[in-house]
Amino acid sequence: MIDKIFSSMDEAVADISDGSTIMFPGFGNTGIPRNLMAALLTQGAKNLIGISNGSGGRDDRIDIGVLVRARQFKKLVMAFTASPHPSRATIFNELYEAEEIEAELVTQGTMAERIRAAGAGIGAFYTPASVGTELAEGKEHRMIDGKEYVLEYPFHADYAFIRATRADTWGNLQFTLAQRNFNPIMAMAAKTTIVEVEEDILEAGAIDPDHVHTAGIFVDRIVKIPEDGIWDSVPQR
Amino acid sequence: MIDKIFSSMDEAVADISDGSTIMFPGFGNTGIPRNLMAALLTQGAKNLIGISNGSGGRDDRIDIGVLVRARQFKKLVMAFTASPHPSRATIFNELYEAEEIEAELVTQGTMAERIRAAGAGIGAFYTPASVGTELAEGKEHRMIDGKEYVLEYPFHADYAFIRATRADTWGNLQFTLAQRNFNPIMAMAAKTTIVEVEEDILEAGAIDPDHVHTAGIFVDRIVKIPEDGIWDSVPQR
Amino acid sequence: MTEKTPLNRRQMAARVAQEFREGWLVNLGIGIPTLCSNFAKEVIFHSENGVIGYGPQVAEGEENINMVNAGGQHVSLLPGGSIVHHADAFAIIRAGYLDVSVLGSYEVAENGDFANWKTAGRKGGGIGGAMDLAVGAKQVFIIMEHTTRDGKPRLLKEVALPATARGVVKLLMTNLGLFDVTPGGFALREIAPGYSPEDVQAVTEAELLISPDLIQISGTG
Amino acid sequence: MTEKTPLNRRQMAARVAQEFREGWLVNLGIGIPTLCSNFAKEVIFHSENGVIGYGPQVAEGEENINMVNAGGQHVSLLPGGSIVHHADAFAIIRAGYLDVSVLGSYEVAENGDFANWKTAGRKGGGIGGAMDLAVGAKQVFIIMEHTTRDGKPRLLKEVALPATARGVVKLLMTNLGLFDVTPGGFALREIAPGYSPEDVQAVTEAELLISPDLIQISGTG
Repeated sequence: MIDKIFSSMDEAVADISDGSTIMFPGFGNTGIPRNLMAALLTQGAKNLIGISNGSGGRDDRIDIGVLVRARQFKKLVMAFTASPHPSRATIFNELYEAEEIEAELVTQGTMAERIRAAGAGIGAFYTPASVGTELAEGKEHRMIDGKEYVLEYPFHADYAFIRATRADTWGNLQFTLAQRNFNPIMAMAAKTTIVEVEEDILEAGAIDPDHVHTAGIFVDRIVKIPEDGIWDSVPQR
Repeated sequence: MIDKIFSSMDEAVADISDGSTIMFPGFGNTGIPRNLMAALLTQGAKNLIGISNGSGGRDDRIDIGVLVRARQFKKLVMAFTASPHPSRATIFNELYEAEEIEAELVTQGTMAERIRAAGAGIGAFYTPASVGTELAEGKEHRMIDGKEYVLEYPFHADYAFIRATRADTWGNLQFTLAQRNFNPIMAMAAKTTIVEVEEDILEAGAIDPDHVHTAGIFVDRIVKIPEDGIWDSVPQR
Repeated sequence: MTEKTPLNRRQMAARVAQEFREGWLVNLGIGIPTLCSNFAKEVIFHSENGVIGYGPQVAEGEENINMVNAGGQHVSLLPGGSIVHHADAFAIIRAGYLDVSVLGSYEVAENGDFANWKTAGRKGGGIGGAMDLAVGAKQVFIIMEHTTRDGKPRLLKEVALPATARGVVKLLMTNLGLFDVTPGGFALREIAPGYSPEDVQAVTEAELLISPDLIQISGTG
Repeated sequence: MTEKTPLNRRQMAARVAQEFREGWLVNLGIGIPTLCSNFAKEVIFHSENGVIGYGPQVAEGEENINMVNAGGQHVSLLPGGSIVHHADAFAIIRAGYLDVSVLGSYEVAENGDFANWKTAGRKGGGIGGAMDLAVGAKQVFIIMEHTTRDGKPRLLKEVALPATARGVVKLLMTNLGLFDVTPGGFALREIAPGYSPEDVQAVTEAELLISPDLIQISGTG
């Protein structure tokens, strides 16, 4: 009997050890696994490596910024390591300026493709992005059909935290609109994929097989977000 | 006004010139663009390069085998260049033995990934498949994290023929179950993507945006399969 | 004689939007480029988060929490729109499906280099998807103020800040004019009301080519 | 004394299916491996065409034209099944999600090499997804007849035919026995009814290790 359901966020993140690499999806305040992040804050693992588009911390809501503030990260891999303006600096920016946290800056498409490569068993790939820039310095270059590319390697992870709208007991997932973003590719790339789900968990077969966004074989743990959990809302303008 | 609808299969393939590279999806008799193939047979372009899992021709139905028989191909790229038994040889096998058609043999996952790479703007990638075999001879090898990989390049194409269940006027597509197979990745990889559609073409917005399998931006031409067109059926056992 | 009137942000965006053709797939960067969506008709907007075919920003109270564009703005999805995941969103970019990427920048060089991700003297930078967009799109258009806040030129012989991509900028819109980036350098094609080519050259480090058909930009938008 | 009774195809498949554990993701190759699905409980079957979670072959007249497994057989999709495209189907394989790939073969060598895509003297070959499955799955099991039709050994010191992959076979099932492929070579763990280890060695080129716990295979299936 396939059963991936965990009874609480705390239980689902309990075994994460210091030094783990964790992927965090989310883009523009959608598709962020806020409940699992809150549980990880309580759980307290340290020296983590995080892979995430940004570093959060721009408002009061739970996101990767709270884990940065709690000094749980040794390093973040991101597409943004500076704030748009010094006036909008976040806790990450402060710690990074002070060299209290490490960071690897990656252009977003290369980040997405490196995550995808891990989930696809690809050893490395050539992308044209970043050629001629600081980010390509020291990387292997190659001309292919008259165009220059740099060699990039996959991002593997111990865990991926996922936020989905809907799941069944096999772990098949559906996302809503822009909530999808990094979720499907991170679910494929991590050794252990942990999902927080908005709706009640369905019986296997209740999701149309043609419309599964993430196949259950990529999913290891599923937790229903409790009523008093963290729900998304539109920020005040 | 976005309008990709063509009135006939013949019109949709009319401009295909001799020497073009064309991708043909289909696997186990599902998801095969039989109507576009029939039109290409009539149209008569020669010296084509075909990219296809197999070479068809195992029964009386229209598939890539009829184009092989009509000597329209210079070369096929495939995962099968020999029949399982000499007794089950197809027209392709006969022509290939007689050196009247060229072929490139590729393991199926590498074929799929090379198609995907073209549609993803990747210059080349390292795969572990075929290491230590004839197929890897002469290819660049690389050890990555203690595992050996070979370098493979994308398959680009001038055209992809696609078979879909459902389309809207923007070209958004849906497939049914195993019909999906190579269709979405070939639609992304080709310069011009031509689709035969089973159901009446829908207004833009009629397909749930969360459940589009191939985004309309990859699709150039759509043709409804006419009532007297070629419809799939289960072969007699 | 017309008073010197630099273009405002809306006017720059409106003028660039006139360059779009029906059916184009367009990606708009954060800032002034985003405003182009207010003026463009019959194009399809692509966003790095996998949203294809988004529409205008929606009114307060009407937002769908799960529907944002690359700037994090709550937008609508037009009929015919669809969603892909982040890797496919960038597959679209790298594979050359974007007809144009419109980006903001700090500096543009006469050879088409531009620099928009890292400012001087600060640790780290904000790339987002800019390096992918810059090399993947069929054309890169830049919209930016002609000079820095303290009046220093941004149209340079060579970029001084770390480059985002090399040799890719095709069209440049500033508050003083519209420039084609040609093999010979910046070619001033249209100019802001009241300005002379000499006025523009005076605040430009690179040497400008002046189009023989130079016209004044109409202040639409 | 028991009569020498080589296993039939169903018995070989049934014995291999006993090795599967609950919840495993399993890919079955064409031929005898396909028969494992008749005996396996509580595993998930993966097919190269992107079908995840398929079930038994369906009765004539009940077929869905769009539902086939990698062998082209019309099968059902079990509740909880799902579909991915061909590139993702092989992403699953290469990324190590398959617990086991069960394949047919012409030859297996004592170092775990096997050859199943090209026969001697014929132009071309039929690989399908075998090379991807062989290097990607956590384990490779082979099911094949112990000898060729004219009685030549197929358990070899080195493969003579072009290899499909090197050093990957972990378990080998033939009509004469079940073998672990160990660093020391083929280790006969279970044997067909009526056969002695010497009988099996006599039709095997490689030198066999005989398990101290050697047992007779029960003729289930």
